[in-house]
Amino acid sequence: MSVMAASLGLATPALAQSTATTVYMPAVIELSGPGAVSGTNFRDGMLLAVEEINAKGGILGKKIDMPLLDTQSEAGISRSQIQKVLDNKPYVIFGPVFSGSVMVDIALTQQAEIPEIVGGEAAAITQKGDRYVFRTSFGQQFSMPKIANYVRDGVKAKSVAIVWVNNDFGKGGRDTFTKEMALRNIKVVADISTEAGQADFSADVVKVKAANADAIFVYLNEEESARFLKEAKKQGIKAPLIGETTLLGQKVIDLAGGAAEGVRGHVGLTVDAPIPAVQEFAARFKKRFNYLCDHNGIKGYTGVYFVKYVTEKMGKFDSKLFAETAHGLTITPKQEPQMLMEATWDKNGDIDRESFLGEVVGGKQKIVQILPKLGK
Amino acid sequence: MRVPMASFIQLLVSGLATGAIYALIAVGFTLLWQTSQTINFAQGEFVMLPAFFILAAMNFGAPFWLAALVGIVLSVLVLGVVFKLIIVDPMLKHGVLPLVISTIALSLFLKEAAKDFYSSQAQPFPTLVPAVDLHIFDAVISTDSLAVLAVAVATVVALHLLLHKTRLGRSMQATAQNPTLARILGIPVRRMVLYTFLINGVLVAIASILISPIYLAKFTNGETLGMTAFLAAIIGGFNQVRGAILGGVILGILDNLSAAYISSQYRGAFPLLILIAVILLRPQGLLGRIEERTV
Amino acid sequence: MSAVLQVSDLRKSFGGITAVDGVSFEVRDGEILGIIGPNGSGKSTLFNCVLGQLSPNSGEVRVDGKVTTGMRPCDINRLGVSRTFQLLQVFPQLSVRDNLILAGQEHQGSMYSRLIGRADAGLGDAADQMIEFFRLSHLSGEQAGSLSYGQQKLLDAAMAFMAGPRLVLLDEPAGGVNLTMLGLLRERLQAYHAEHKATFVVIEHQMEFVMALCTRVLVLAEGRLIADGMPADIRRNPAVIAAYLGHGMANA
Amino acid sequence: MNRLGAVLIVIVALCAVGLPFFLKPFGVYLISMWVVLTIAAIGLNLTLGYAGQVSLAQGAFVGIGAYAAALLMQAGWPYPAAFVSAGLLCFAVGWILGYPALRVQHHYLAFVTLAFTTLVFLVLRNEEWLTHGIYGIGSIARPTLFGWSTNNPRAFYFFSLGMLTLLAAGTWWMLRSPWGRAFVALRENSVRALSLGLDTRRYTLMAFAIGSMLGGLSGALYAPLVQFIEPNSFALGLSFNLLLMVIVGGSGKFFGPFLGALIAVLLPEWMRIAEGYYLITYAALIMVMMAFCPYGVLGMVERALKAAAVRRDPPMPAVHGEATGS
Repeated sequence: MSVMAASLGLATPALAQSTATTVYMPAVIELSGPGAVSGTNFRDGMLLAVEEINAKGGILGKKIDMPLLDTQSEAGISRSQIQKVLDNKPYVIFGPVFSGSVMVDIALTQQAEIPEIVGGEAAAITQKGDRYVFRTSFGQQFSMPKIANYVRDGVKAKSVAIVWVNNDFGKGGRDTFTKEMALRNIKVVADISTEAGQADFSADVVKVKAANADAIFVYLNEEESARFLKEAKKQGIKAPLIGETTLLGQKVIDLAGGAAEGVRGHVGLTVDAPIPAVQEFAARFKKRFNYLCDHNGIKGYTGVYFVKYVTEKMGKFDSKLFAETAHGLTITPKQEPQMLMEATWDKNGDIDRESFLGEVVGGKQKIVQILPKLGK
Repeated sequence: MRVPMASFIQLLVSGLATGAIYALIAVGFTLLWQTSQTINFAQGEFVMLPAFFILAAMNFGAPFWLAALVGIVLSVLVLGVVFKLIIVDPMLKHGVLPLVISTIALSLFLKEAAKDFYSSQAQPFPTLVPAVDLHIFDAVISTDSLAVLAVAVATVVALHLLLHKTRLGRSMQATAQNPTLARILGIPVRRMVLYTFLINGVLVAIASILISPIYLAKFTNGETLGMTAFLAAIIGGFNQVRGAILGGVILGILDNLSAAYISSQYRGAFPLLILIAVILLRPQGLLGRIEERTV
Repeated sequence: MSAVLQVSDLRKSFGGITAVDGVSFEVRDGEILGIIGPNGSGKSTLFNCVLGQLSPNSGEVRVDGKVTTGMRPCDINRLGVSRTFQLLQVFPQLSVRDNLILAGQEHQGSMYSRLIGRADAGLGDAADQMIEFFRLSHLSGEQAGSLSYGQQKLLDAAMAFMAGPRLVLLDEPAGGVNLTMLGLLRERLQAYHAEHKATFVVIEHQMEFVMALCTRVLVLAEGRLIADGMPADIRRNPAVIAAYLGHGMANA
Repeated sequence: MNRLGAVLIVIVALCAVGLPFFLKPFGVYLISMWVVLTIAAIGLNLTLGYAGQVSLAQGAFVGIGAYAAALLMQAGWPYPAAFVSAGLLCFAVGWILGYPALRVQHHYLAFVTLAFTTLVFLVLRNEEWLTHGIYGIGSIARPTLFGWSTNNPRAFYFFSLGMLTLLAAGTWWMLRSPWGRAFVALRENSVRALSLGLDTRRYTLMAFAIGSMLGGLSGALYAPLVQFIEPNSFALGLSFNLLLMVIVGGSGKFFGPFLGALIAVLLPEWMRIAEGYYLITYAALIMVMMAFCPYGVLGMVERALKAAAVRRDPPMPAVHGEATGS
């Protein structure tokens, strides 16, 4: 019977486990389906880190064994894959990036007391008192206040139009942002949902125009951001276009051509940060995978080094202890250069970093101001 | 929120441009259906792929025009000939459903192939003409969307002439409408069917060249495109080339108008509602003819 | 003798063409009425109107005095009127036995009682008898689709009888059936008629068949009734011969 | 055939019961997914395979069922009540969706149902007040029935398996009753069926309603299995996948859906040995399978057996041995 179980491919392969010389740190991420762009960035970031670390002899002398499991951007499948790796007693688990999938999986990892280093940014992830989930980037409840302050103080807007992509990423950002606007009593005069993979933004831009708000907050994925910017330029939108990380990314700038000029906003994590370490990383990444990595690449990369640092700090592989150690921990570039920037994990597993206010000038992202960590 | 009627023209024109591309794809879709009862659920991926052929060719240093040519040829071979011989032919005699399953699988196959063997990242794609914004009334129309419109219309007209004014075209139509009779009339039915697949190959390649500058070449492009073209084909008339064109244009414009004046959250719903209405009230589609052949 | 079927002034036209043009006739209890006429004279259309497959433009159909015009075919069938079609129509994937049970089951109890009731709706024996009666016993379990054409024709007819109908309309039962089979078919139909005192209306081209089977014959031409009489008289009727000139009368 | 079939069924049943004791939670989760999807596939096989009504809406019904169950449980209903209501709701909606089938058939019907599926997705995503929108519904509890908690994977598997057995048995009973015959008649020749007194309208609507109800019940199990539902899970992809299960397994064959679901659930997992290329390989395999057995695996097996039987004892020549085709 057990033979049959194996032959049915139901029994999980035994070789995938921590051994004397390797540590099993699987990654369950979006490698196909709508999430594939973020997923591959995240993956390549991790791979780069793993290669570097293993080349230097691994963590505490153990090489990292990181199988990649695709979730097809599907919550149900993501759950099955998490279950699969949990059966093999992983040290920690990386991913997923889609918040929906994260929400399914953290229930399991918490039960199994295995730390999960996620890429999801939805606020809810860290608001469940889960002791085993750790972010690699700002949750929307951290990034949106920053951008909201900027809209109030930087742009001095009294009214704002929101253009968002109707998936869990876009909706989450939109909801949090709307809340922050209310707190600063800035009127949301247009609230425009767009579809992922939408080609023609003329209708949306027309609406934005009609609303004539003091500022326009654009929260879309990369290609859609680019298409929107093109259309906005075409129809001569005058109001400042404000974005969060994606909108100011080099990818969008390249795709949108001239249309991204003058776009402003908050940048959580960016390869364009005025920090040598980050730019060296970006160069290494480009050299290795020959494409320009986005913030998900940095998330994956620093995520692995985060695990490395914590483990070496503990001096042993202990998933439970990992969770305890990592909460409230601050890692400075001095302690671990490849963390790229100083980062702190609070008691919920939320990450706090410096972030930036940027502007697109001459086809490049120019950082105009560095925002301190919230903790300071 | 009120949207000024002045923007109406704006929406109309850009809707027209997008609709024209939908039309191209829908036409190919109906051609396959007419001649071989193939419901090609991979049609969207057929449009996604040629862009990557072209980019690949350009990576080998080919100039755009040459690369485009290569792209068209490749898509005629791969998406026309190979598709017909390897996937459609073996299954024709087994009815519609097995083939439907195959084309669904094929769409997954092509998506994954583009992702794994080229890139998961969206790729910039050269435009046919430099984008210059022209101001007409209150509307701003960029030259590239005009170019898109022009090429699409030209293609459709050419196709129309081919189908109605040439002997070849008439035999193809005969094949489409009544293969048995066509065979009796001595028309080489099998070759005619093959031709429609070749034509589809050309159409999707052109559509790909037109839409990739806007969409950017990305492996997921087919998903929305395919479905929209599919709806366009049915709304316009599943078995009429003219109908497919009408359907495409309707959807392009409808999408913009509904998003601007009714609801952007439900912009995707209107084509579906129209589809249901059309099928229930006029199953053969707006311009379609009643099918004498049940499938 | 009361009338089982009364058709009065029935009209049906498709677009411009009038297929049935004011036809009236009666079918008396227990008779075998033949309806003949050249192709396109409206015979099948007449059937379809009588049985509700088509709704006539005007006119009225009564079964046992009850108006059935406007009723759905299934309801008319439940009144005890069954039919066969010009083109052979059995259910190829069902076994011969299941074809027959199907033909009877809808007359047993209500839809829902059938759901919880027996698999054969209590028609197993009846079906077997019918199979025996039409000499198909050796094929009882075979898929109907695997039978020879003639055997399927027998089955087709048998299905029409399965519900013990009061009136059976047979649309070219002999069509395309070869001679050996024809004999059996006719002999069986007569036997059934004798046994069950059922009433038949038969559309047929096969003159021999009609003449041998029917007790009375109607002749349709261009949607109109042009003759009504004993088979023997019909043959001699000049109007009929005129209508048939160049038509199948040759084989009579 | 029948003896062979019976033996096979017993063996499979034994495996279904014994297997989970040899599996880790992951394996148990997979076969639970198989069980749950099989129920939906049985429903589609009824509508499509037996009654011949092409439907691309089965995935939507799984969704409606899942959401109905999850929301009712959140509203404090006991699971059994939520489960039943989910089924009834889908029965009603399926009945309504059946009406188009009275007007159009074949591919046109497929298109209508396809549109329906996408509309359902849009409603699930946009009507946040009811469905929690794009975020989906999380931490759905596994039911406790008469003090028996199905929280551990194996327990829930057996619960689902029980449900499958129950529903499959019910379906089997219906198909062997006169209704089964009527559905096939509907598929093969509705005009003739009508002339034999079949109320084809009622049967068509029934085929849709019951098929959809099974979809809904499968959804009502899906929700507590995954413990999280979101609109995307029930978009067109699932309907396509269920169609694939029915066709690949063997449309119109009672055990087709069981096999089809098994293939659709396990094959991608097996393919994962191909690592990055596993989806390509999977897609390719499906195309090959369709090319070589377009009637599904069971369809092929049946043909093979028939051929073998013919070789063993060729059918006696028809007594009235003639055949004049017309």
